Amino acid sequence: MSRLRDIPIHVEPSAQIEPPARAGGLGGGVTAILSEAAGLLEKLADGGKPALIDLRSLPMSPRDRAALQGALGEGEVRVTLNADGISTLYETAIAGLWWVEHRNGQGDLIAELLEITRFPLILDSAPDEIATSAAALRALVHAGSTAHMAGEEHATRQ
Amino acid sequence: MDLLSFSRGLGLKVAIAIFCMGVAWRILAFVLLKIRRDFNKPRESILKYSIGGLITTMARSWPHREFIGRTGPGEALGYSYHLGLFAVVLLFTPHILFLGSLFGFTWPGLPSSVITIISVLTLTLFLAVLFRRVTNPVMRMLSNFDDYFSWFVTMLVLVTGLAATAHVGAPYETLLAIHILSVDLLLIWFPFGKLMHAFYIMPSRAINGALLARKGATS
Amino acid sequence: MPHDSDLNVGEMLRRHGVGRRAFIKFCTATVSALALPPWMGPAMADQLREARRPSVIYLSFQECTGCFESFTRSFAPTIENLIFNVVSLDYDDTLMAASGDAAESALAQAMQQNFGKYVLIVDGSIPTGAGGACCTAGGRSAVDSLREAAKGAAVIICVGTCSAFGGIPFANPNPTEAWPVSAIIGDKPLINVSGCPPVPEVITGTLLQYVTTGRLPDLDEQRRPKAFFGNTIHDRCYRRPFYDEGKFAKSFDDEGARNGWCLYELGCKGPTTYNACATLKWNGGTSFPIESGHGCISCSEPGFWDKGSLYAPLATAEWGKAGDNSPVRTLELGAAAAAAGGVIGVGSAGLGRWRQHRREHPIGNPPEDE
Amino acid sequence: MNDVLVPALTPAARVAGAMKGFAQEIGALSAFRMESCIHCGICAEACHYYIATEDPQYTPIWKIEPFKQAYKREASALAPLYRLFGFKREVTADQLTQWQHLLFDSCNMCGRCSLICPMGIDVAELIEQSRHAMFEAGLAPKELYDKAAHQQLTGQPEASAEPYRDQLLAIGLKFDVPVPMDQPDVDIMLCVPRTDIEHYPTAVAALARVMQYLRCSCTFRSDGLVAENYGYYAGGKDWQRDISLRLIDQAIECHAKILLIPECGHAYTALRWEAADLYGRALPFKVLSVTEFLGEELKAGRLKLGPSTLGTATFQDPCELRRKGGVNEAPRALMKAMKVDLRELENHGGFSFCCGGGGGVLDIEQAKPLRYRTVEVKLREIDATGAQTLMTSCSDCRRTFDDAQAHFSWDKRPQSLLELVADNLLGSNRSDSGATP
Repeated sequence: MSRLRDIPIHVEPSAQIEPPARAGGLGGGVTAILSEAAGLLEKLADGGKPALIDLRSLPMSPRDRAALQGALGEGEVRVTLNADGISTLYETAIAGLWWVEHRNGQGDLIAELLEITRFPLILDSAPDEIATSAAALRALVHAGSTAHMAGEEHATRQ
Repeated sequence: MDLLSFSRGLGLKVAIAIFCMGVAWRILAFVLLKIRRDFNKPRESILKYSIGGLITTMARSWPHREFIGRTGPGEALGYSYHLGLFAVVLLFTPHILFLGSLFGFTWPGLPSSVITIISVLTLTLFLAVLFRRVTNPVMRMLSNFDDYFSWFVTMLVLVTGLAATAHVGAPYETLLAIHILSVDLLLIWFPFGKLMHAFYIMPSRAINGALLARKGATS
Repeated sequence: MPHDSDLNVGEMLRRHGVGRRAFIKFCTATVSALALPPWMGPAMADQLREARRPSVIYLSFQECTGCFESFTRSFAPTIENLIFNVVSLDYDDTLMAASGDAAESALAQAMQQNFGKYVLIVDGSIPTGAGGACCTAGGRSAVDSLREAAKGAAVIICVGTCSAFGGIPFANPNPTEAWPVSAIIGDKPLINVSGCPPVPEVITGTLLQYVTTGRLPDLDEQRRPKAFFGNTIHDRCYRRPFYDEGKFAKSFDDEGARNGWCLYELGCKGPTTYNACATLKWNGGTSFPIESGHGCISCSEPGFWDKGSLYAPLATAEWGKAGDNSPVRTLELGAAAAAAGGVIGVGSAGLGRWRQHRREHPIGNPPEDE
Repeated sequence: MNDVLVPALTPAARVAGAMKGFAQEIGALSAFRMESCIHCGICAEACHYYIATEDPQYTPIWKIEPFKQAYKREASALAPLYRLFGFKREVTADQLTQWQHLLFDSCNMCGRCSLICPMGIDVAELIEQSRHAMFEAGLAPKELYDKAAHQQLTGQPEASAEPYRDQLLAIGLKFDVPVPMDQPDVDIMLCVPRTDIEHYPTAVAALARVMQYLRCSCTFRSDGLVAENYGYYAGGKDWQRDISLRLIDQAIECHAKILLIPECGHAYTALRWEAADLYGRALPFKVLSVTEFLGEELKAGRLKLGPSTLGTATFQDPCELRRKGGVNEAPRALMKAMKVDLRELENHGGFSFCCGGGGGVLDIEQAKPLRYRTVEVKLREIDATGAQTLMTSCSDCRRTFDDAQAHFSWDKRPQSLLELVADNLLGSNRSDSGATP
């Protein structure tokens, strides 16, 4: 007896309407994003606060996204962060402009941003965690010295 | 019963009823007045001068060569906003569907973006027409409440329609309701003002043209 | 499953092995989904970690559990586990293991313990017919349960068009005399999250937005969050260029429909419907009604069920009972009115002629000897 | 005969009279016309009074505003509302007095406005109907009223030194042309404008000569000599009927088949297009203008014309004959036959400007200054053609141009088409044609 879940469901991505790409030049949207990023970068340069541009909420077709990525290029640093899914961050060819991409456990893209900062916030270890981790390390060291002793016991116990 | 359902339901029914009643009333009121018989001998046969009347009906749509110098701009202005109105009302898809739901048949329309451009143009022409009526000494002297109110009522429909498509000022449903209410107002005012000329223009030209042609006179 | 409700969110997350960075990622994704300004992501993360875990009571009345299905189907961000960590869902008769008196006492305890501070989520319309007998739980009518629960609520979030505007139970003839929550509780801050059901992310997004900011989001006149209900489907529809170019599908399977043209002529109510379907889409951004080829039926608007056929184009006259505005009806109306006008016209002409006669032969002054 | 004074009416009586006049004129057709006006003001652009003065009050449709007020308040669909709420004011005596200048001094009833109205309204006819109300209100200009009264009583618009019958016979003798008088049984009954008897005897002689040449059985009738109809000018419909009846009775009496209207514009309109309606039944004879008749004779080959010695000429189509009357081809056919080098006016044929003297305006003293301003429009146009001679086929036009010639010392004098025909009859039995004008 065929079951409900046996019915093959095949999900097709909907026909994305590709906005007419202007010959050679970047699409209108991409230029806008770049100029906004430039503005934020200039503010950061003369002492302003770091800033973020949320790419997912902007109407961008796959071709625009590729064009933006191509325009920004890639810098020296690329970080992968494993926290409830993989996130990759890399500094683009433009110093201070980071491309941040968050994916969840299933690998779906859940957020994509441009971060204008000297150092992405999420990579930073929070001050309160330092205290607890310092204590954890101290404990480890302590455990380590006893383990050293125990290690011999352990070794011997085996 | 929110505003949109009213404007499109009961409101529209009342407006159509008053419109039909008003038009029939106004036309019969003068058609049934005295008709004087002509005893003089016509110069042409009745067939010939009836055709003469039809010719006048078309011919009078364009100024004669001798007059075009003086009436050209005025008539061109009048024509263009009329054409603009017809284009917007008859070729905008939602309007076609609206009329289709009233009369049962629909026809292909123009793209909505084109209609928006036309209606903005028509809006400016409307203002130009009012400017002319107020500044032209002859028109200013002739104009009365009916001229200005009929202009206002038609203009209101155009403005509210544009506001509705531009979704500006209020939620779309309210704007659409206001637009249809202004149409209801137009339908209600129609038979009691100069808008009746829409019904009069062709028969008037035909009858007067025929009477002139009957004498072989110029028309 | 009583949670130790005095733990703040941060400690709770750590207990479940959710690191700070994962939580920042979650908040960033939520802010992006809520179309809130991106800088709010990190701010939300820090604020939430210190926030007290709000108690949430989820009461279901005359409803089909479609909204709750939607609530728990929320895909982005991975909500199911996190929401239950961020928020302490103290009562939900669908999810909770307890039932009967145990469930009721849990509810009473939750309400008493967090009096004035808990979030009351209501799902379903409130029937007042037959003294509220149409919907009772444990012998108490929906109306009484709602009134009692509302007393201690900090905010009421009405999930679904039923609780927001009465929805389908409220539709004509409304046998149970169902009412939306706002018609019964007037004195509490209230957010309507309409939709039948609402988009999952809209429910969780609104809840999170309230939990993190502690205030009501910007609401429109129908008290719906503008973040999600600020624009019409029509304004955000990817098929809008076809509407502007005048390319319309004439039937559900014609060339136009297959090419994904605008469904305006097939009764799409996108232009008069405010919701986030066209942007957030459904099933994790897979699609939404129009994208699947069916017109929007305006399920997030009040009285959407009574606005006539779902397939009558928006612009048709009457937009009311199907067949009521058929051309035949228009013709009859016009003819009857014209006849009436005709009669008045004959009267006018008669009156006109009579006055003419009086003017031609004025009584009183002797006729001049012409 | 003594002068009949225009009745001095009290304002109330004037309004009552006007309303009586308007009421008689309100009918389905005039009502439809007044309903159709959309106040676009285009008719002003056709009127030579507005063109010459740019004064908005001369807008043709404005001239019938009282008629519209009367109609809207009395017989329109919303008449009760108009009266109740005063949407349209009642016609007042002062307004009527003020409108006399618009309806008489500044309107020749030439019908040019009726050609331009985009709604097709026959404005000229509405004006003619409005004149009737002014007459009933005792506001017809004195000159027209007196002549109409006199003509209704005596058959002549004003007393003459000698009876027109004798003057006519004298012209016959002077120009040695037979002037059949009071023949009992003829095909064609003739009549002449009294203007020709007094000012242009050559035109009378020309008519007689042409008739003689064509060997027509025709006659003048001493009781129906005068072609003009001052009742038409003054707006007195009853007097217009009585004046026309004189000609009708005489034509019936001499069993005429054709009543020939001489070169006179309004006489043609009054007889050809309005007499039967006033008479109440179809006329038992045809009414032809002499130009029309000569055109037919030319086509039939009975009238043969030689080349005229006239240099270049231009032709003024009388409004009542051409634009309103429908006598279209005849004049040009005649001129072509006479090899006249015709230079058409810029506005010619059915669209020609009026000479400014028609509709009785020529006789109104107070209208003179305004008339001279408007006739300039015409004179400029005629000079622009560069033609040496101006020809026309209406004695009122002729008198207007003569009057303008005297006033402006213009270099041209109007030449009658009929006289030109009479001077160029081919193979006329009298080789020495009569004295040239």
